[in-house]
This record gives sequence, structure tokens and C-alpha cells, in this order.
Amino acid sequence: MSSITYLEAIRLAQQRALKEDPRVFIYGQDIGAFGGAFKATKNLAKEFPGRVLDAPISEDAMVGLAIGAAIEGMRPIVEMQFADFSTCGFNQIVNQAATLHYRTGTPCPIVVRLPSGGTPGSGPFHSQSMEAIYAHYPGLVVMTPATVEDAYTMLLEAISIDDPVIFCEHKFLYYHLKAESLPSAPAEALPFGKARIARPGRDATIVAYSAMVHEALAAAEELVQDGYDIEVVDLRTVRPIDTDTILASVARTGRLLVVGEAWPWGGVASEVIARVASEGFGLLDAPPQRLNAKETPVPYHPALWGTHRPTASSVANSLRQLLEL
Amino acid sequence: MSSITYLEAIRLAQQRALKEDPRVFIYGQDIGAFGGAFKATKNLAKEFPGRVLDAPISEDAMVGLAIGAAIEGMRPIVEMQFADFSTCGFNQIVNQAATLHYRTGTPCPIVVRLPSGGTPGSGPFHSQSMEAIYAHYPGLVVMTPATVEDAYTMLLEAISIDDPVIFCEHKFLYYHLKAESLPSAPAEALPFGKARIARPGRDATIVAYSAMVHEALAAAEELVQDGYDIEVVDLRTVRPIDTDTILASVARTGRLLVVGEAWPWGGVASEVIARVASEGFGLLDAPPQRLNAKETPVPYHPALWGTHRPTASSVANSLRQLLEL
Amino acid sequence: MTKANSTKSKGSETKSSEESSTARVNRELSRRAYRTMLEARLLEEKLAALYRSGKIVGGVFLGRGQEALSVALGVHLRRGDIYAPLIRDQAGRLAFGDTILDTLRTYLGSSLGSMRGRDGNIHRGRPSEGYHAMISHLGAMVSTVCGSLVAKRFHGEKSAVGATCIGEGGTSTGSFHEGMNMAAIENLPLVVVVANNQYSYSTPNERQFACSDLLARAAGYGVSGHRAVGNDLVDCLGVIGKAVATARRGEGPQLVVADLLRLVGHGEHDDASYIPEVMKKSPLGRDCLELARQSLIAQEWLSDDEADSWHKAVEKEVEETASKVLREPAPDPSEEDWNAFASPSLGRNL
Amino acid sequence: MTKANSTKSKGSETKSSEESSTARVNRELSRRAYRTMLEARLLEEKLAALYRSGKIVGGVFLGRGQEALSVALGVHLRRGDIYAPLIRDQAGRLAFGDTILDTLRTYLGSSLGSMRGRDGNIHRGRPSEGYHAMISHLGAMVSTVCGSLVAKRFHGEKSAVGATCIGEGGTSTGSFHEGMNMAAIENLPLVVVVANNQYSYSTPNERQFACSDLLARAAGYGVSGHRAVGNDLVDCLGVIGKAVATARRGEGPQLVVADLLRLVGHGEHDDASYIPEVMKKSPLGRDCLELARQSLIAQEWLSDDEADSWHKAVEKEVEETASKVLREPAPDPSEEDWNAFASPSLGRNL
Ligand SMILES: Cc1ncc(C[n+]2csc(CCOP(=O)(O)OP(=O)(O)O)c2C)c(N)n1
Ligand SMILES: Cc1ncc(C[n+]2csc(CCOP(=O)(O)OP(=O)(O)O)c2C)c(N)n1
Ligand SMILES: [Mg+2]
Ligand SMILES: [Mg+2]
Repeated sequence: MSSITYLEAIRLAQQRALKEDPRVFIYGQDIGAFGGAFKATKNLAKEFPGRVLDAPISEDAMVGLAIGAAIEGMRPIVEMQFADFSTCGFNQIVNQAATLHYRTGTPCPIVVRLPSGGTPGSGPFHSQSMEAIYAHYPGLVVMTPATVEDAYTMLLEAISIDDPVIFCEHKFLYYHLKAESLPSAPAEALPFGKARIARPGRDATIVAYSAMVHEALAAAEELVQDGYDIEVVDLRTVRPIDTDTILASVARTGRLLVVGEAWPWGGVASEVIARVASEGFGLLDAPPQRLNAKETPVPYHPALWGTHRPTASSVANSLRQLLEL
Repeated sequence: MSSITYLEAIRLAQQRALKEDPRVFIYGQDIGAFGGAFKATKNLAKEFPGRVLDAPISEDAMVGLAIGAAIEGMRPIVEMQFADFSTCGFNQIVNQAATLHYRTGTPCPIVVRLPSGGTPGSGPFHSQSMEAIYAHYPGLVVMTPATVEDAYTMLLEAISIDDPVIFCEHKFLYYHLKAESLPSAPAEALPFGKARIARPGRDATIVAYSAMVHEALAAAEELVQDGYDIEVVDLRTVRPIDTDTILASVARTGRLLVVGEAWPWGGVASEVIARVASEGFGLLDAPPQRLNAKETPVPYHPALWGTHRPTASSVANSLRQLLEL
Repeated sequence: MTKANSTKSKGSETKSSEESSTARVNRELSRRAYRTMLEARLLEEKLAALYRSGKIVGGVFLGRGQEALSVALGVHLRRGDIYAPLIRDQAGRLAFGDTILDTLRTYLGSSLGSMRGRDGNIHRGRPSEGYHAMISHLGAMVSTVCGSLVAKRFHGEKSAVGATCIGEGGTSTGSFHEGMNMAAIENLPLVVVVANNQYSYSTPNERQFACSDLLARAAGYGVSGHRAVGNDLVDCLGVIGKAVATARRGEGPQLVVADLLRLVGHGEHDDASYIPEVMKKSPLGRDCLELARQSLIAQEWLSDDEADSWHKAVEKEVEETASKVLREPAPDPSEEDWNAFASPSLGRNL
Repeated sequence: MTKANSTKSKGSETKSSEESSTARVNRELSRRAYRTMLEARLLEEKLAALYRSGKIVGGVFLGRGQEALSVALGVHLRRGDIYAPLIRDQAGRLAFGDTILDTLRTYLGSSLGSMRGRDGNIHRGRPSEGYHAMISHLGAMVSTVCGSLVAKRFHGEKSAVGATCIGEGGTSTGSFHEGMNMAAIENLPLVVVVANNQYSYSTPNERQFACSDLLARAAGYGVSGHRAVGNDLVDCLGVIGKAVATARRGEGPQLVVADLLRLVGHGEHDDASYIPEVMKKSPLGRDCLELARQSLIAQEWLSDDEADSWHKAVEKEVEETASKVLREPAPDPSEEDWNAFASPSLGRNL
């Protein structure tokens, strides 16, 4: 393999799961012969006849079908065409998938893939990041891979675990992010639910996830010129959150900035700060800060979109302010 | 009026709105002749013929209808039979109602009433508190009245403002809470979006809302015996959050406990702590703490339910711990 | 757990439901169905009493008047089938293999019940045994059953059917529509029984739908439609037997619509005073249990004495089971792990 | 903003749509419809070019091949009606009063457009003028239009209708079902036009529904059904005219189903190679614009010369408008208030 994109990693993980596990099938709109709106299932319908199925425009029933199949021992993957449309499958996800094991003792091993996050020109309904909505619900695992390797291993992990997983894959990373090779097994990756120190540092910690990890890393680079050494923690999963790794990082740096592409109210950033403030208050040398999307729907025009979401430069600004607190 | 319940206050607010504003109508399951599952619209269909309409079991379309009517100048109130069923109208709420004004400049003055929160024996699907889910979305106002007076004035306010309001009324308070009289005008109440000091104190601040205000007040009373004087802040609305009033309270007490009946991840408690940690770090003498529901669906059995949600005694315990930090 | 094919005390030899569903409804099936209706009726009367005496907290939602329709589906299912009953399906549940014991345990929140006090009343099931545990949100179970049938197709199980019930009110949900449409596309062996009891809670049909006949929806989905007389056990057994058999033969989804009346409030808190007397007195309001008894006796499939002795036996079983369950332990909050995850590693870190 | 009743440059005197929709489709209506189709076609070709040259960012979703059906709805609406167009309704939008200018502004994100760069492409409208701005979630606009019609009923406006379009794929959504059912219960003057273009994105109808005819759903909702030949302007005008008039008379919701083909990809990124050649070459694949021109000329309602001159005039208008809009200011992030609330007091405190 010469150069593998984040999107291709997702495709390859599904291919591998289909090959190795007869319980796996994929269900979603236009994912069969067409290979999906983003081509995340390209060729899979041909390679695995009858196991990559086109769904009608029925998100509620798509998730319901996955739940029922999981009850009977399958490992369904549901592809939402965009994360934004999962609102139409919301009830089945939060009220049936999330509660099934607690109520009945029967596990609900489904994966719902959400092509998430903003890209220029996508507008209010093709850009959303819904991780905080799903993470609110006990019983759901919410994954937000930031790297090609994680997209691959975490999707395999998502398929293998017994709980329903909301898999937030970032559309902006689909083509932009590349890796030379993939880990041969999930075991080579970090354990499930562990955060990763994406960049070690000393002066402040940025906690980020998904596409924002890359903005954070770029901001950290920018601050090298100012003489600062910034640590970047990639959460990888936002439910569970690896509070220990975050606290250990804050213990080293004393300062915390949390960056999320979603809206602030009740988002990942708010949750991380609440945990650090409660459990690691004494570690903080300055008030923990957060940087999120602006408080409007995601705008259509690229110029508005570029300001709406956090970027390397707005992260760098927030960092500079944090370092002066 | 001798003694008015929280539920009756909601009924009276709707009655008044129907009387004073021809733009108001109510739409919901069983709310017509039957007067609603909880009788929040008792007699209103008779008193206002044609303006209190029974809806089919179609939460998505119920909200869609309200949005369309609001566009044409009406002030619809939608009653969800239980907050839990609003998941089926979720898409219309968060993607159409919340975005309409930002996108098009046309306001969307709808009120969605959510009978919320737990009562014994109600189980996972008739007990939920969804305020954090809706509050995540820019464009939505989320109200969580804790008193009879607020149930009345805030509902009138909700109907009068130009934004979509998610009105979380607590089922446990419906019959339990009584007042001697109601304010004659919303103007007599606190301004919209202002929190209320429900109990002044000195040693610690509890921030709570809805039914938890009463658990907090009881816990505060309990701690009087221990010689503590606890301040209780009733948020009243959770979006917007009145950060100023919270910070002023924490400035007085130095200690913060936030109590929410919903799940912790990304909830009101997490949001409040994030704000105080970011904006009022220096005011804190101890790590801010939160107390929420346990991390499972709301259980059916009253004994489990009583442990699942925060109560006066678990709030008192958390307070004692906080006071020792 | 399915006992649809077992003989038990309910009758002597029962033919397999495959056979019985071909054309004529046989004696043994009717007897078993009647006996199960009786169990459901007496059990529900006990549940109502326990509710009134404050022993059951929350809601009690009964199926009185709908036992014939409900049981007719339950008795035609067999081990390996999928069944997602809804609110008024005590009879169908018992026919499918649920027990008086577990029903009482669930309502009373016993820690020994299948729901362990975590969920209650009608929200019970054993999904791993093909017996789905409904969520409250109406319509949601249609696609869930579809999913289990898709799984069976993957597993190469050819003769299983999946079945669910819904009220006419539930047909207004988007979830119902999506599920029906999906079942039709996948040509699944799904049987959906619509109990049109004229009211959803207090809402009369004219505020719930405007088609002259809900059965007209079958053509819109491209599924077969059947009509049953909802309070006539013999008719229900015949019609639903045929629907189940057709689905089992691989001929795709079957929609059954039956008119009837619930002879009780929406829940035990409700006196159903919104149902006009004239409707209660119409043929719709005739009690299916009475009718079934008369019809079985008329056909000499059951004697008056036998019916009476069944009644006594069931009453006794219900009473004894209730006393036993009332002494069973409630769930102990301090022994709960308060963890919604199935993956063991996820216990701590949330 | 509705110009449905205006005369403008498009034809000479136009009869009111009430009259024209009674029985025969008149000359002027056809001429206006054809001219609007031409505008939509040429405008969309320009949008495609702007997309290919990178001037439009995001998606471009065109209605090529669906102009006849779309315009037939638009021209039968009038000021005071409600219109919620969907993806492939450029022609209907223009007929209802949207402009080439605002279309280009919205696609190009001009700060002078009605959406001010906040939303784009097909997600545009002026709700306060009865022109709803679709959200992407298919099916959602059906109940929204119902709501506006309920408001009109409250206001005592008796003769308004509400209309929306949807693809056959969108009929699988729960939202569509709930909206249709609700419209029927309320007996609203709603017209829903289903453009069955055989594919939803790449998904062929056999994976989208299993009924032999989507029109069969009308009976299931209790609404009137109509069939139109989707690429035949004259037929569409007649059928939809009748549907609109029937709704306007207070006879309740009308469902129109029309078969056709989109002659373009789902979006401009898509080459539609999944549509088989034989289908493209079938009658379904005939270009409605060509057909309309031929039919108008055959009836001597339009001359070849006039058609050519219209073509040139529209081309010129589109080109000039595009050049103008390309020079208009983009929205300035620093001038945005970044506030989603309408209530002024809510600006600061979030
Ligand atoms: C999506 C949804 N909305 C609302 C409710 C509340 N609810 C419970 S039962 C019921 C009436 C159901 O009527 P129907 O489907 O006709 O069944 P029946 O009670 O008559 O057996 C309603 C509205 C619900 N369970 N689910
Ligand atoms: C609820 C929902 N799910 C998925 C999508 C993504 N999507 C956009 S257009 C489309 C296909 C629509 O097909 P159809 O309704 O037939 O309209 P057509 O594109 O053929 O005009 C899909 C799946 C959506 N917009 N809404
Ligand atoms: Mg009913
Ligand atoms: Mg289509």
C-alpha cells in the first residue's frame, strides 16, 4: 500500500470485518453497487454479495433493523449518509439501542457510522458534529478517530465490542489525511477508550478529537515560535472519556484548552473541563478554557464556515490567551 | 384561588394565553376534550373551540405543523405526551425550528412542552429529562421552571418570545407543588433568563433547576444542623444560562455543587461547571462538584429510581464532601 | 421459552401451527387459545387489583377485550419465531411462552423477574429468545422485528416468521411506515396485526386517520392485507393463521387489521368515559372471552364444566403466584452496578 | 414575491390560475410554463458551469428533466399560497416568484441573497412570503406546509393552497407519512407532488418501495390521487391544475404521482452511470423541455423563432446576472453577529 486515506481506512476496516466475521453486514443508503455517497463501501457489495445492502430513506427503520439483527447475533454497521440525518434515527439509537442491554441483558452490538463535521459549502445540514448528543446517553460508546490508523483500528474495535457504537468519522479528514500503512491488528493500537498524547509538551495541554486534533497540532507548531511547548491530547473516544490521561497531562502542564468543532453548550469541551475542574482542580495553574464552534447553525459560505469552526489560528489565539492567564 | 398546583399554573398560563392572544393554539395528543394525559389542558378545548386540537401519534409532524403555523404568524404550543417522546420530533426541533431564524430571518415562535423527569414506577421511557439535548442547539431556548409561579410566568414568557422554546415542566412537581396565588403579570417575575437565589447562603452554592431545586433546598436545610449556610441558585432557564448570577453566588461562597436530574455527560451540571471554571476560577476555594443521575436508563422500580436520581440526602452528602475539600 | 408447540395442561395433542394455519382452525388450537385468553383476563384483573391497592406503582395497561386477537397471533407462532407484542398483548405473550410468574414479577418489580426491576409492566421480554421487549415509542418495534428476520435470513433459517401488534394510533407514526415499507422491500416474513380499537388513549379515529379503511394501506406498501373480526376468536385464529402461514411460505409481509374495542381504560387510571355507550353496546363492544366460550361450547369443543374448572384453576394459579411474588425481594440499589454497558471493560470509565 | 399571476415579459394576458385549472390548460399558461422551464434549464446549466469552475462550493443539485412537472405546480400557485419546493424544483421556484438573481446569489453565497451566505443552493426560500426554505431532511416539509395551512385556516383565509414536491425516495421517510396522514385528518388544501424519477441518488425503486404503484398510497391516507406523465408539460399542467383546483375548493389533500427521469446526476459530482442506457432511451428519458417546445409549436402556441429568441434572451439574462453576482460581496464573518436567536435580548447571554 502506498498511501492510504482516512476514508480508505474506513473502507478497509469494513472489508476486513466482512471477510473475517460472518456476522457483519452493512446497511445504508446508496452503499451497495454505488459504494456510498463518499465511497466508504466501494466494491464491497460486489466482494460480499448480499452483505452490503441499500436502504430506503428511513433512518429510524435502518437503526431499528440493525438493533433487531444484533439481537439475533449479527454485527450490523449502519451508514448514515451524513451525521445530520441521524436525527431521524435518533429515537431508535437513544431509546432502543442504548437501553437494550441495561433493560434486558441482551447486548446490542451495532455500529452507526456518522460522516461528521464541516467542509466548505456544506451548510447547516451536511456539517454537523453530533458526538455530544449521543455521548449524553448511558449505554452508547462514541468514537471520534482523528487519524488514519485510528479510523481503521477503532472501526474494527467498534464492530467487535458488544455495545452500540456511534462512530463519528470526519468528512474533512476523508481525503486530506493519509498514512503509509495500517496497523495489522487493533491490538497494535492503543487499548479501547485510551486517549493518545498526539504531541508531548510542557506549557499547556490542548485536548481535542477528530479534525480538531490537526488544528490543535498546527496551533502547537505555531506556538513553537513563541517559545512554547504545547501538549496535544487526542481523546479518540468521547464516551468513555479517558480522564486519567487528561489529568496526567494537566498535571504536567498546569494549563488546559479544550477544542471542539461542535457547539459549546454541553459539548465534549464542557464535559472535559467539568471533569478536570472537579477531579484535577489542584493541577490547574490557570482557568481551563474551551474553544468551540460559534453559536449558530453551521453556515454555508466558506468564509463564514472558516470563522464558525475553530482553526489552527483561533486555537493559537486561545492558547496565547491561556498562557497569559 | 385557594391553592394552585404547578400543573394548574401551566393550565392557567395556557388559558390566559388563549384568551389574550388570538395567535395561540395548542396541539398535542389527547389534549382536546380529554384535557391531556396530565390534564394540563383541562376544559380548554371547550372554552376555546377549535384552538386546542388533538394530534395523531406523529411527533415529527406535530412539530412540523407548529413550525409552519408559526411562519404564518401563529403562536403554537405543542404538548408532547411525555418528554421522552420528543425524540420522535427531534429532527424538526433541532434542524428546522432551531435553524429557521438564522437561515431565513423568519422567527419561529413555537413552544414545545415536555412533561419531564422521573416519578416512581415510570421507567426508562416516561421519566427522561432532555434539557441538555435541546440546549446543545443554538437557536433554542430551554426553560426548566421549579416553582408554581415560574411555571406560570415562564410559560407565558415562552409563548410571547420570538424564539422556539423547549419548556421542560417537571411531572413530579405537577401535584406536589402548590402556591397560594399567581403573579398577575410576567413582569412581576424575574426578567427572562435570570436565575433566582432560591435560598441565600454563605458557605457553598448549589446550582439546580426544576425538581432538583427542591432537593437542594431540603439538603440545605439539613445542613443547617451541621452549622452550614448554603445558598441555592435556581437556574430557571438552562439556555440561556445566567452565568453572572452563578458567578456572583460563587464569589460569595467559594464553593459550588451543581445538581441535575439528567445524566452527567454534557448535562447542565457539566456546562455550569465549565463556565465557572473558565470564568470564575479565582472565585473557587474548592473544586466544583456535580451530582447527577446514575449512568443507566431511568429504572422502573421505585427503590432503584430513588437511588438513580439525586435526592435531598445524596445532595446533602455531596455538600458535606464539598465542604471538606 | 416458546411454548407454542408444547402441549402442557392446556389441551391434549396440539397440531403444529404450520398445519393448523393452513385452512381450518382446529379444536385443540381453539381450546388452547381460549385457555390462554382466560389466563390473560384473570391475570390482568389481578394486576388491576394490585394497582388499586398500591402494590404496583406506575401504570397498568390492560388488554381486556383484545385477548382473542392477541392470542390468535401468539398461538400461531412457534419456537424460533420473533414476537414483539405491544401494550394490549397479555394473551399473545402467554401464548408465545411468557408466564404468569414473570408477568407478575415484572409488574411488581421483583428482582427475580426478567427485567430485574429495571423496566416494568408491558416493557418486558427476553430478546435473546425471540421475545422482544417493546420500547414505549410506538412503531419502533416494526423495524426491529424486520432486523431479526434479516438476521434469520443471513443464518439461513427459512421458516421463521416475525410478528408484532400495534394499535391504530401507532400506525400514524413515521416509525410504523418506515418499518412496513422496509419489510416489503426485503420481502420479509413479517406479520403485523393492527388492533383498531377505535381510540388511541382518548383520541377517536377521526382525529387519527382519514382513510375509510386502514387495510387500504397494505396496497400502498405492497403487502398482503387481511381483515379479522377482532372480538371473534374463531375468525381471528383463521385469519391470522392464514397470514402467518403465508408469511412462513415466503410470500412476504402480511398486514392484518381487526376492529374491536378495548373494554377497559387506556390504563387503569382511566375510566374510558370518552367511549360512547352506544359504541360499547354495539357488536364491537362484545366481550371476546364470552364470545369465545359460547362458540367453543356451541361447537362442543368445550363443556361448561370444563370452562368453569379452567377458570378456577387459573384463578388459583394467579392468586398463588401473586402471593409468592409479593414476597420476593425488590432489587437492591446497593447491589446494582449502575452500568449500562455490556462490555466489561466499560464498567468504570464512563 | 409571488408572480404567478403577473404577466411580465413571459406572455401576454394570463388567466387566473383558478380558471386555467378548471379543465383545459390554456395557451398562455403553457407559454409561461415553457418560458420558465427554459429559464430553469439555462440557469441550471450556468450553475453547473460555475460548480465545475470552482465558483460554487458544496453541492449543486439540478432538476434537468423534471422542469415540466416542477413548473406545472409552480404556475398553478398564486400569491397567498404556500410553496415548499424540494431538490429539483428550480422551475417551480421561478414560477412561484423566485428569481434568477436570488438563485445565483444563494448558490454563490452572496451577502445580498435572501440566505446571506448562511445557507445555500436548494436550501433557500422566503418563509415569510409563503416560500418555505427546505431543510435537507426529506419529508420534513410536508407537515410544515400543513402548519402554514392550519394558520391560514385560523386566519379565515379560505382559498389558499399549500404545495410541496418530493422524490419517490422521500416517500419512505416517516416524516412524509406523518405529514400526509395529518393533512388528511385536517382535510387541508395540500397538494403533494411525488416526482418518481426511478432513483433516489443511486438507489433504484426496487430498493425503495415494493408497492406496484406509489399512487396506491393515496387511498391509505384517504386523499385523492392523480397521475401525471412527468415529462409531458401539457399533461402535468392539466393534472396538477386539477389537483390544485380541487384542493382550493376545499376538497382536501391531493397526491400527484408522476413518473419521469432526471437527465443529470443526483448532484453535479455524480455521472448517474447507474441509470441503464435502456431506461434513458425509454419514453421516461425523453427531455420534457424538448417535448414541451414541440408540443407548443405543434399547437401553434409558440413559433420556432419565438422559442429561439426566448432562449437567447434567457441565456443573456442568466449570463449577465451571474457576472453581476460574481462581483457581489461575500458575507463578512466579522460583521456577523453569530447569534441564532430572534429575541434581541438573547444576543449576549447564551
Ligand atoms: C411515539 C409515541 N408517542 C406517544 C406515545 C404515548 N402513548 C402511549 S399509548 C398511546 C395511545 C396508543 O393508541 P393505539 O396505538 O391505538 O393503541 P391502544 O392504546 O388503543 O391499544 C399513546 C399516545 C407513545 N407511546 N409513543
Ligand atoms: C432523511 C434524509 N436522509 C437522507 C438524505 C440524503 N439524501 C439527499 S437526496 C437523497 C435521495 C433523494 O431521492 P428522491 O427522494 O427520490 O429524490 P430525487 O433526488 O430522486 O429527486 C438522499 C438519500 C436526506 N436528504 N434526508
Ligand atoms: Mg387504539
Ligand atoms: Mg428519486
